[in-house]
Amino acid sequence: MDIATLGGQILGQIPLGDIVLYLTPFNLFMFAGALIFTTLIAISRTETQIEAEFGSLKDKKVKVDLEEFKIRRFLAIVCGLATAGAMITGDLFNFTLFVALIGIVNIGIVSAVKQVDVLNAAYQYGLVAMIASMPLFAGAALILGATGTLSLFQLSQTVTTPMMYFASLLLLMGIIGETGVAPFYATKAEMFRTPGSPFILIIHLSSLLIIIRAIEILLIINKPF
Amino acid sequence: MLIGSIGVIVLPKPLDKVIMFALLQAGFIGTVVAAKYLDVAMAAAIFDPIATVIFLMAIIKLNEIRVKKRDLEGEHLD
Amino acid sequence: MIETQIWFYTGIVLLVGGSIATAIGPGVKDPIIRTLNTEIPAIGLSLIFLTYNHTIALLTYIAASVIITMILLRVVVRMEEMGAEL
Amino acid sequence: MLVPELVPAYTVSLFLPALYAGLITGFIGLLAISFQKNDLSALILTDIVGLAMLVIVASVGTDLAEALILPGLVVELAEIMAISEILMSREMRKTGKTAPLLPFPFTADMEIMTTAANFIAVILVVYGVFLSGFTGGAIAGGGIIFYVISRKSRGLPIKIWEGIAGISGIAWAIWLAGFLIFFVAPDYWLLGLFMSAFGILLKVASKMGLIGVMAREEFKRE
Amino acid sequence: MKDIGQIWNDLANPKRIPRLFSVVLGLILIVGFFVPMALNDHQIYPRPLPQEQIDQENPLAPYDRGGVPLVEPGIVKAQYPQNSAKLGMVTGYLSPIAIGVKNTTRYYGTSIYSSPGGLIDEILYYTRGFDTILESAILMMAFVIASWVALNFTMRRRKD
Repeated sequence: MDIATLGGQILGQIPLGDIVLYLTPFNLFMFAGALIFTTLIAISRTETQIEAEFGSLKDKKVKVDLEEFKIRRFLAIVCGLATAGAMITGDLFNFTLFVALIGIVNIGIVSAVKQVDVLNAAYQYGLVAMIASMPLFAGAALILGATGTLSLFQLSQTVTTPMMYFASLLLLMGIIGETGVAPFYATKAEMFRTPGSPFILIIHLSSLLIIIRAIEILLIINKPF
Repeated sequence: MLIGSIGVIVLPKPLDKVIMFALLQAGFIGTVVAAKYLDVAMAAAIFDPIATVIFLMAIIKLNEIRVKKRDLEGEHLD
Repeated sequence: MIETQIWFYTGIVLLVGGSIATAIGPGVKDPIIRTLNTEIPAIGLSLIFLTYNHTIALLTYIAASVIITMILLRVVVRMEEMGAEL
Repeated sequence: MLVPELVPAYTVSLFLPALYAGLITGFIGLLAISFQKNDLSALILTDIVGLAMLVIVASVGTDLAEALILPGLVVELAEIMAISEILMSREMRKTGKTAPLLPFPFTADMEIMTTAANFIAVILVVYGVFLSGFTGGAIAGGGIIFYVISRKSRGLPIKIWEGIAGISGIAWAIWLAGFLIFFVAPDYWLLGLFMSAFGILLKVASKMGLIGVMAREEFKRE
Repeated sequence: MKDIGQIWNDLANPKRIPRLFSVVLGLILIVGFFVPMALNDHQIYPRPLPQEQIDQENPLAPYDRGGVPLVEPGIVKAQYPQNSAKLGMVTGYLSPIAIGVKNTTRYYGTSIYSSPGGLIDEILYYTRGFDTILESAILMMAFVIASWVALNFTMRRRKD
């Protein structure tokens, strides 16, 4: 499928050697959204969360101390930038690397907390992310093997073979694992219990945007219509 | 090399496994030399003892921990 | 040509056999034995790299696998030290 | 005829066996993970799944495939590092023990640690600097690790730790500048090449050194 | 038949998720055996037959791609040659030490091409340099996470 039918007219390209970033209105919108959200996070402060204590009437305050706040803000900014980059990249392998970066940063954002349950969820999510990096890279490699190119512009013009369907299935599986959407959502739901809401929100936003972008890329590769 | 790999799989004791592992690596270095890439063989030859040493340290430490634990449990039972 | 094929199929045998051994081999309940068993498919993978002449990747892999092994063993020892029930 | 127009037929014939070997290996690893109750074993088994990924990438057999193996390898290394650390911190929280109480006095006197350490480390670091780039970084880092492990256990002050981490951050910036030179001023490509190569070398090697410090505190606490 | 709510409840346990994911992925890998697959031989960046260059006793094997250092570019089949003005120059470049090594011995081609210059450096730093940025960023993030956790929890440095 032609790139222009999905995203609109191509507004411009940023050629960096073989990796060409391109901008269409659709991608530009998501790119700007991710960037704006990242700036909001960079200047905002975390909230204090109040947990009800079981068996008594007291509440327990869960605070984020300064050191923890700094590192989590740093990781959240990186996550936002990676999301923004994944929106406009025009190269398949580049996209998979962006997704892997988002996966590892997501683990990092929640790794600093002290609740055992959350750490457990982060560890399980990490395992899924590690397993998922296998179909992610293998899918990209299979598409390279089947077509001899990784550029989305070239891929949008080739004939689709069964091998490419299989490769995109793998790719989809990898993206699902790295971003943790349904039905593998439980690990992330547990992770949302950590204090410090703006940083948790970026995890959510990044996985949403990545899924949209992944569907666009899969449509470009597979040309179902 | 194949003997080494079978040995690593079959032998249950970690220390025996390390010896077989060294054999496996020796076979691998031989193959690299047969392919005439001497620099790769050199790097492999330097890294192999490092891997072996790390394995040995881990195994010795694990053994000590386990022995100590068993002693503690033994005192508990008496 | 015939010798590259020998390396290639030896590599595949080591890779598949080694991963089976890591999964269900004798004594793999002990994590350190499992870690030692992962070295076999690693050597198999190195042989496949060698067949394709990916020598720079091979060089990097040899160095990186030592580091990965060390990280894994650190976890194993630490877990044993704490007596963690997993 | 240095570089052929097409991929040689021999390489094409190797593609299917390698691919199937990768799929089988991945399948075995995944099945083993799914039957695994033990979290630590699952972590070790993901290593196998990572190997399957590398085989599939390598099976394409072009120079590009080789260039793609290196990111895959690095991602694997990075994720194992981060996740193992999380596993340890989780277990420490669960058991409620703290680190300084735990360490187990341990001394292992090995001949190779006292006599050969400097020699091997120097060889590896010099060779790594000659290689440059990721490969060199990993090799020099391996040398540093070995050197660090074989020394006496002494805690690294946190200031120095952060200093070394800062150096690697600066090296990353050097590499970025090198990359930009390639596109902003293509005529200075040689400068860009050297900045990239040594920036990455510094960055990877310094990080590996710090991993070595972590491991030393594990193995040689007295 | 199991209640569907029961299944959702099972899914909510984080410990089950990696197992479930690996089962699903394993099934998909099985599908791979029934899909016809073949390597397309029109690849970018092709390489010669394995062992060909080393058998010709080429001191630069297996990465000899032609070119004269600083003068003539090597052979690179890139995706977008128009985007890289100095394509092939990095491939052809050899550092002075590398030239020395090349004249001494025949078996050190890998080291020569891993030192600054060479095809892999060209791909990693120039034509696909953006990949390497991300790759090193991933390593850096993982290290930041690991060292932060280590300093604060597992090694307990900050409290001392």
